[in-house]
Amino acid sequence: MAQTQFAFFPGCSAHSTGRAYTESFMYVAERLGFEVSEIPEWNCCGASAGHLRSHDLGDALPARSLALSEETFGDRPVLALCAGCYINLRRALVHARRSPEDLARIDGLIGREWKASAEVMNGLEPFMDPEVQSRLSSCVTRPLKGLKVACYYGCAMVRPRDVCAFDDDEDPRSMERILSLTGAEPVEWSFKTECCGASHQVIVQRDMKPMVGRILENAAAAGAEAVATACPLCMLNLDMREAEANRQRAELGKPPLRLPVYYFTELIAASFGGKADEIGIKRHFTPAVETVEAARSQGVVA
Amino acid sequence: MRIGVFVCHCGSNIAGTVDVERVAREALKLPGVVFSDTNKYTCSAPGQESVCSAIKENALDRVVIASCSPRMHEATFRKMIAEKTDLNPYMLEIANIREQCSWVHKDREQGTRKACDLVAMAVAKVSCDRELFTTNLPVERRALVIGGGIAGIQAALDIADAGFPVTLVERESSIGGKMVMLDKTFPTMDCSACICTPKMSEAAENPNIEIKSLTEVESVSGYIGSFDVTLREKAKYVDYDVCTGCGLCETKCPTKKIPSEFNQGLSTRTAIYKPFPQAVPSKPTIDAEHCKKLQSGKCGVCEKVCPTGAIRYDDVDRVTTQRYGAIVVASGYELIDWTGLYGEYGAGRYPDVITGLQFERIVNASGPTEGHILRPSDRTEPKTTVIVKCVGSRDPNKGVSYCSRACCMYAAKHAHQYLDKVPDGTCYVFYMDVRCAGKGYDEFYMRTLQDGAIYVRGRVSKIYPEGDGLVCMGEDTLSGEIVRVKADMVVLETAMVPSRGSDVLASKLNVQRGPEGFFTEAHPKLRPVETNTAGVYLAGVAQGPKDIPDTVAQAGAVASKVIGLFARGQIESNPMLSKVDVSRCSGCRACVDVCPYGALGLVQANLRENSRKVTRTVCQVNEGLCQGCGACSVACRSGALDLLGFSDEGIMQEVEMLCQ
Amino acid sequence: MTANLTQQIRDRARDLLQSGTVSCFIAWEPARFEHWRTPVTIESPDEVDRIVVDEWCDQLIAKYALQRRGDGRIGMVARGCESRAVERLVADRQVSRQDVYLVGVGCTGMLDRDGGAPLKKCEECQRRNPVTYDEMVGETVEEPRPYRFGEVDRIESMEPEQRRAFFDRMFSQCAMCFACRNVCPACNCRSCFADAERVGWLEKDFGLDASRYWGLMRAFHTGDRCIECGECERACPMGLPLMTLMHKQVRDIDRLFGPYEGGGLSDAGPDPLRSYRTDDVEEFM
Amino acid sequence: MDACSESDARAQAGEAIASITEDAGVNLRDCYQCGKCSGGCPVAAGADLTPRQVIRELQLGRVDRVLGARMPWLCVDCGVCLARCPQSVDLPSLMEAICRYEVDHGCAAVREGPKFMDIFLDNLQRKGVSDEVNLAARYNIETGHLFQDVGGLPRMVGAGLIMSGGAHKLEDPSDVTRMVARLRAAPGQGGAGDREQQGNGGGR
Amino acid sequence: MSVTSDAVAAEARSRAEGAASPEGGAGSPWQPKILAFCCNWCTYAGADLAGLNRMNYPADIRLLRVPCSGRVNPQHVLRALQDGCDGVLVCGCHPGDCHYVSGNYYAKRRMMVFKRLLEYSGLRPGRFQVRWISGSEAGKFRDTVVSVTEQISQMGPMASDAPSLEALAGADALLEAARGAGDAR
Repeated sequence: MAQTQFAFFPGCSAHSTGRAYTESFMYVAERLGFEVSEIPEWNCCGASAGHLRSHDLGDALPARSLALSEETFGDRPVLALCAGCYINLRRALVHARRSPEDLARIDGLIGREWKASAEVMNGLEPFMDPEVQSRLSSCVTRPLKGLKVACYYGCAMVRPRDVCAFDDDEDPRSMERILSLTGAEPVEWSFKTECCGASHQVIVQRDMKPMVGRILENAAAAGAEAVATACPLCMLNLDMREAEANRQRAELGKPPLRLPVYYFTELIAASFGGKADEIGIKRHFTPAVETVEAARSQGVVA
Repeated sequence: MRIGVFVCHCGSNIAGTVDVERVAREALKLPGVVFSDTNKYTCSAPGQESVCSAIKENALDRVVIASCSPRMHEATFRKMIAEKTDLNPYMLEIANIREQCSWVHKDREQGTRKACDLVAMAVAKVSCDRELFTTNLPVERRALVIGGGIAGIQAALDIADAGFPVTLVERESSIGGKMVMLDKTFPTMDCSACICTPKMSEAAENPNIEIKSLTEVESVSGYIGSFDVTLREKAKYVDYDVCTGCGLCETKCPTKKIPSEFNQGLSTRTAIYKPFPQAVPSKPTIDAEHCKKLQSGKCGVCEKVCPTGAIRYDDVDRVTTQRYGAIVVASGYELIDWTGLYGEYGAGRYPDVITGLQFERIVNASGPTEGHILRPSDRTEPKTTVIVKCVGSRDPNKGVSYCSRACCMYAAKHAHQYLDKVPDGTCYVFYMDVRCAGKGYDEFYMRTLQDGAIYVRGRVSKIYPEGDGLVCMGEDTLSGEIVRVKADMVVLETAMVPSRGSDVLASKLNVQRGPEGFFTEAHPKLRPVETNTAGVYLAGVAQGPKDIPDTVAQAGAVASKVIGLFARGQIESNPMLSKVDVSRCSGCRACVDVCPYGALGLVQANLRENSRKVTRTVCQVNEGLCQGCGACSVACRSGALDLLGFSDEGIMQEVEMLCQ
Repeated sequence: MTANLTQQIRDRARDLLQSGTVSCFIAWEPARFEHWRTPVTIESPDEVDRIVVDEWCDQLIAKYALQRRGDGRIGMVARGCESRAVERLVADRQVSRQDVYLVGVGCTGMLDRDGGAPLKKCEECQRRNPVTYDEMVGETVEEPRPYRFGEVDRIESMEPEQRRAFFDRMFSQCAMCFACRNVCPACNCRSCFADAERVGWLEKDFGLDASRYWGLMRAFHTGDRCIECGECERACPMGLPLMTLMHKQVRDIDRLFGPYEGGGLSDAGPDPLRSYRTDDVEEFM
Repeated sequence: MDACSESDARAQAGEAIASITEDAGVNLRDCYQCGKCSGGCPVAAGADLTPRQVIRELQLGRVDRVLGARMPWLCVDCGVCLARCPQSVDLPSLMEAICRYEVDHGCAAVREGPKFMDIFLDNLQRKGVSDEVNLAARYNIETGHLFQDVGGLPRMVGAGLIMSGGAHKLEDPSDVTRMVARLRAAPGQGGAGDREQQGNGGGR
Repeated sequence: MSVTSDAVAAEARSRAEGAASPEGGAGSPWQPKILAFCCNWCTYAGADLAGLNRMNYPADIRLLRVPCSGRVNPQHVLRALQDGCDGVLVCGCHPGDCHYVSGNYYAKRRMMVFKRLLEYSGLRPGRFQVRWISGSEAGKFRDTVVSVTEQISQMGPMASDAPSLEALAGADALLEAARGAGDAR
C-alpha cells in the first residue's frame, strides 16, 4: 500500500516565498488522493541559526515540531517541502535515533516524550512509490511533451548521506523519474547537486554571486529549456537571481539565459491541466507561463 | 611411577643464584620421584649421556629436566630420549630455572625456593603425561596452482622444472592474467607481452604442467601432503583434442558485437573466440551466453565451417577429483569497480573517462586503436590528458583504505607513454604522494617530469563534461589554488582489489583473509608466502597489492617451499593435538565454531552407550589440520575435548602443586 | 489463561496426534495437590483430556523434548520461555527445529503453587510470546519487558567484601543437588564437567569452595547462552537467587559485545563467547 | 617556517583548537591534505583560505589564521567536502564549530553572521516562527546594508510571495520562547556576553 | 544440610590465621603466590627475553606455559584462586598477533566476562588480571610482574579477603531479600 497520509510541516516559507510550491503541491496531492494535515502549533526549524547557536538548540527546535506531529498523527511521516527544513528535521531525527541516551537528552530539551518513530520526508519522496507513479501517469491530461528540463536538487536534500539517504548524493534520479511521467524530457547534466548558496544570500551575498550563474549555465549548456527544483530556497534564489546572472553575462558579451525555474510540482500540476493561476507559475520572477503553455499545446492527449 | 629429576648448573648461569643441589634434594621428596641428580651442562654430550644412563639404570618412566627455557632445548632433550633410550620422548617436562629464575632473581634463597616450586610443577605435570607418537604422513608430490596469471605461471614453471607435476587452473579461457594485457612494464619499458607470452607457451609445453582453463576449484578436503581437490572444468563446446586452432570459426561467427573482455570493452569479439591471438591454450571456446546456437538452436555456422569437426554443442562441465600435496593460491586481483562508487567522476557515463587498464589497451600496438592514442568517444587524439591517481585507493570513505602500490609507477608510465606518442599534448597527473621505492623507480618518475608531465598535488573532486571535453576540478594543494583543467581524456588509476570469488575460495581452503579481502600470510615478515593452513601457499597480488617484479619473486619463493616439501616426501605430524572423548561429546558444535583451522567437524558415530547401540552426532578431530592450540578444549563445556601434552589434568596438577 | 485455553490445547493436541503430525505432545497435567501441575507427555489422542494449561503451570517443559529424541516429531505447548528454550536446544544442536512442533501461546505469568503470588521468574520475563512457533493458539499478549537488573545494580554497588559475604552465604547454603543443572535448557551436555573425575574439577570435599566453584562455573558455562527462564532459581530447593549471576553476565555481554538479550536465537550466529570481532573493546593492554 | 615559533604557537593555540575540534567531533589527524574538499567546494575559489587550508592551519596550531578568516562563514553547509572526503572528515561541522567559537568569543570574522543569527533567533523566540520581512528589515538596518535585495521586493509583494497575510502563527508560543531563551543562553558565558557586547539582548 | 554463618566465618578466619604464619616456617614474612598462565609464543618468549637481558623482578611469580591464551580454561583460574594463589595473571599475544590466528580473541572475550563475574562474586579487583605481552616486550613483562606483585602484596593473602562476621551477618538479610518465591519457602 502506498503511503498517502502525511503530517505537513510547512516551514516559514510555505505561505510566503514558497507559496507557489505549497499551492502546486496541494493541487497535485488532492488529485493523487494524498491526505496532508498540517502539524498543529509547529515552530520554525531554526534554519542555520539554530544549530549555529548550539547543538542543543539545533536539535530541540525541529524535535519540538516532530514531537507535536507524533502526538497528533502518530507514526505518519512528516512531510517537509523546504529542503532547509527537511535537513534540519532529518538531522534531529537521526540524532535522536543514535542512541537511547540521545533521545532522552533531546526529550529533556523539549520537555516532551518524543519517540522519534515517524519518518521525515522531502517533497519528492511521496512520489517515489510505484503505485503513486502509476496514478500520477493516469492523471496526466496535458503532457509537457518534449519539454527539456534540468532537474535540480541542490545540496540539502541529498547530503550528508547518513542523514538524507533518500537518493544518490552525486547523481540522484528521483525527480527525473517523476517528471518523465509528465511527458517532459529530463536532460543529463552535471550540476544537479551543486549548492546554489541560498542559505547565505543574506550575510555574504557578494561571495554567493557566481554560484547561481554557473548552475544555470550548465543546465542551459546541457540543452535544458527549464529548471525544476524541489526547494523554495533554491527556487527563490535561482529564479530571482537569474537576472543578475544575465547582467554579468552581458558584461562578458554573452546572450542572456532564458530559463524559467519551476517547482517540480508546478510541472506535474501543469501536466494535469492546471490553470496558470491555480498552480503557482504566475508568481515567478523569470517569466514561466509561456514555456509551460507552449509545451502543453504540443502534447494534446489523443 | 618412576620419575627422575635432573637439575642443571648451566655452569654458574643457574648455580650462581640457585642452590641446585638443594633443588635436587627437595625434588626427591615429591610424589613419584625416585631419582634426582645435577649436571654441570645437561645439554652437553657428557650431560646427555649421564641423563640417558640414569634413565636406563633406574628404569625411569618420566623425566623432568630443570634447566634453561624449553624454547631452547626441549627439542634437543626429546630427540636425545627418543634416540638413546627406550622412553617415549613426550614423557619429558622442562622446568625453566634459568631464563625465568636464576637470571632474573638475585636473592639465592628466593631463587632456590622458586626453582623448587618450578620443579614441583613440572613433576606434577609429567606425572599426567602420556606416551605420544608422531606419525609420518605421506606427501603426494603433485601441486595445484590456482590462477594462471604471471604469479601462477612462474610458480608452476619453477615447481615443474624441479620435476614435480603441476596442475595450473585458470578461470578464464586463457592463462596470462593481467600482465598479458599490459603494454609496457616500468621502469625498463620492455614490452609486457614479449616477456609474458614466452612464459605462457613454456608452461603449455612443459610436460609436467597440465593447464586447465575455464576451470574452478569446487571443493577441497584433507590437509598438507594430501589435499583432495575437486575441479570443475566448464564446457568449452570445442574438442581440444581435435581442434587445430586454425581460427576459421572465429572469422565466420555471425555474432560479432560482444564487448571484448581482453580489450576492456574497447573492441568487440565473436561468440566463438580466443580472447587474444597468443592465448594459451591456443584454441577457441564458445561463449554460451551469446552463442545463437546454444541460446536458440538456430545457427551452427562454426560447426559447418570447422575443417576438423571439433565443435561439440552438447559439451558439459567436467568434474574431476585429484590428490595434491600442496596448493598455491595465485588468484590475483581485479580493478575496483569505480563506476558504482564515484558519482563525482560521472559513474561511467562519460566515455572519455577511462581506467588505467583501458589506457594500456589503447596504447598497445595490438590493441583496438593499434597503438594510436585515440579517445573512445570520437576516436580523436586527446591534446590534454588528465591522469588521476588513488581512485579507490587510500579512500576508506568510498573505496579501500590501503595503497595499491603499483599505481604511482604505472601512472608515471602512462604519462610518459602519452607524451611520447602525443608530443604536442599536455599531461596533468593529480596525485597525493608519489611512491617510487624500487630499483630504478624514482629515476623513472624524474624522467617523466622531464618529459613534461605536470604533477598537481591534489585529489580531483569532480569531473564533468563541458563542450566536447571534460573539466577536472581540484585544488593544487601546494599553492592553495583551486584549479579546473579542461581535458580531452581522463585516465583513472584505480585500486587493486581481491579477485571476485576470493571469499569463497578462502573458505574452501580455510585460509584467512585480512579486512581488505586479501589472503593473510602466516607471518608478515618471516613466513610471507605460507598461510596458517599448512600446505597452502600464496603468490602474487592474492596476498596483497604488488608489482610484477615482487610478484615473480614471491612466486619463486612459493615454488621453493613446495619443492622443499616434495623433496622431503613426508611430514612428521605433531602429536600434541586435540583429542575427543566421544562418549562425553554432545555434538553441540562449540568447538567447530572456535577452531581456526577447520580441523574439527561433526560426524555421525555408532557408539555403545548403556550397552545399547546408538548413532549420534559427535565431533571429530582432523589430525592433519589440527595445530594444537587448545582453543576447542576450553570451548568444550563438558570436557570431551582435551589437548594432548597440555591436558586439563596436567595443568590442574601443576596448579594444585603450586597451591600446596 | 482460561479453561478455554486448556480446551483449545487439548483440541490441538488431539488433532496433531490423530493426524500423525506429532508422535507425542508435551504439556502439563494436574498433580497431587491443588494448584500443582506436572509435565506430561501424551502419546495417544485418547489421553489429551489429561492436559491442563493454566496459571499454575510453573515448570518449563521444553527440556523434556530431549528424552524423546529420535522418536518422531514432538508436539509441545510453547510460551515465550519454552520457545526460547527450544531455540537454545536447536542452537546447541540437541534437537532440530523440524523435530519439534510448537503450539504457541501468549503467557501473562504463572503463580506460586504455595500462596498464589506471581513467580519471580515471570515478573522478570522478557518474552511472554513465543519467539518461534508452528501455530498460535489465542492472541499474543502485551510484552511489558520489565527491568530485570535491579538485583545486579544492588550487588554491583556493594563493596567487594560485602559482595564476597553475600555470595559466601549464598554458596554455603548450596546443597550441591544439581537441580539447577537438571532443569536448565542451556545445561544440555551429555556429560557435565562436574562429573569428570579424572581431571577432578570439583573438589571431593563438600564445602564452600566446592559449591562456589560449581555455582560460578555453571553460571559461566551458561552465561552466554542463558535464556533467562529462571528455572534454576525456581527449582533450587534452597531458594538461592541464582539468576543474579546470569543477569550479571547477560548485561555485561550486552554492553561489551553489542545487543544481546540473553540466550540469543538459533539463527543469530555463534554465541558471544564463541565468536569475536577484531575491533572488540580492549581493556587488557 | 621557524621551528621555535611553530612550537610556541602550537602550545598557545592548543586549547582553542581542542575546544573547536571537540565541539565539531573532528579529529584533525584524519586529514592527509588531499584537497578533494576544496576542489569541489562551491565557495573555495573566492575564499581567503580553502577548506583544506583551514584544517592545515589547525593541524599546525595556527588558530589565529583560522579565527580571522572568512572561509568558515562562507561555508554553505552543502556537504560536498564531507561526501567526497576519503577520510570522512566532517568539514561542515568543523566550519560551524569555528563560527560558533567566534560567536562565543565575540570575534566573528564576518560581523553579519552573529547579527543575522541573533535577529533570527529573536524573532523565533518571540513568535516561534521566522518573520522574513521583519528579519530582512532589521538586518538591513542593523548591518547598514540598507538596500540589499530591495529590488526584488515589489515583485515579491506583487506575486503574493510576502506580506500577503496567511503566515503561520502559534496560538501559544510560550514554550518555544522559554526553550529558545534557555538554549540560547546555555552554551556558555560567551554567548550571552557576545549579545551584550552587541547591545542586542536575546530576551526581549 | 545447612552451614551457619558462624561456621563459615570461623573457617575463613582460621584460614586467614594459617596464612599469616606461612608454611616457610617461623619468622619469614608472608610472600604472595602468583600464578601466570603464559602463551608459549609471545609472553613466555617475552619472559625468556627478560631473562636473557638479566632484568630483575620479584620472585613471587610462577609461569605456567600453555600453547595459547585461548587454552587457558577459567576453571583452572578459579581453582588456582580458591586453592591458595593470591593472584592469577593470564598473558597472551596482542590481539591480531596470535600464533593460532584467533585464540587470544576468544580468550579476551571469555576473560572479560569471567573477570567481571569473579569480581561480582566478591573477588577483589587486581587479584585476577589479563595482559597482552609480545615476545619482544621483555620490559613490559618485567613491569607487569613488578606492578602485579606490588598490588597483590598490598592486598595481602587471599585468605585475608574472607568477609568479617558483620559482613556475613549483613549478607544474610540481603540474601533473604534476594530470594525468589522458590519451593523452599
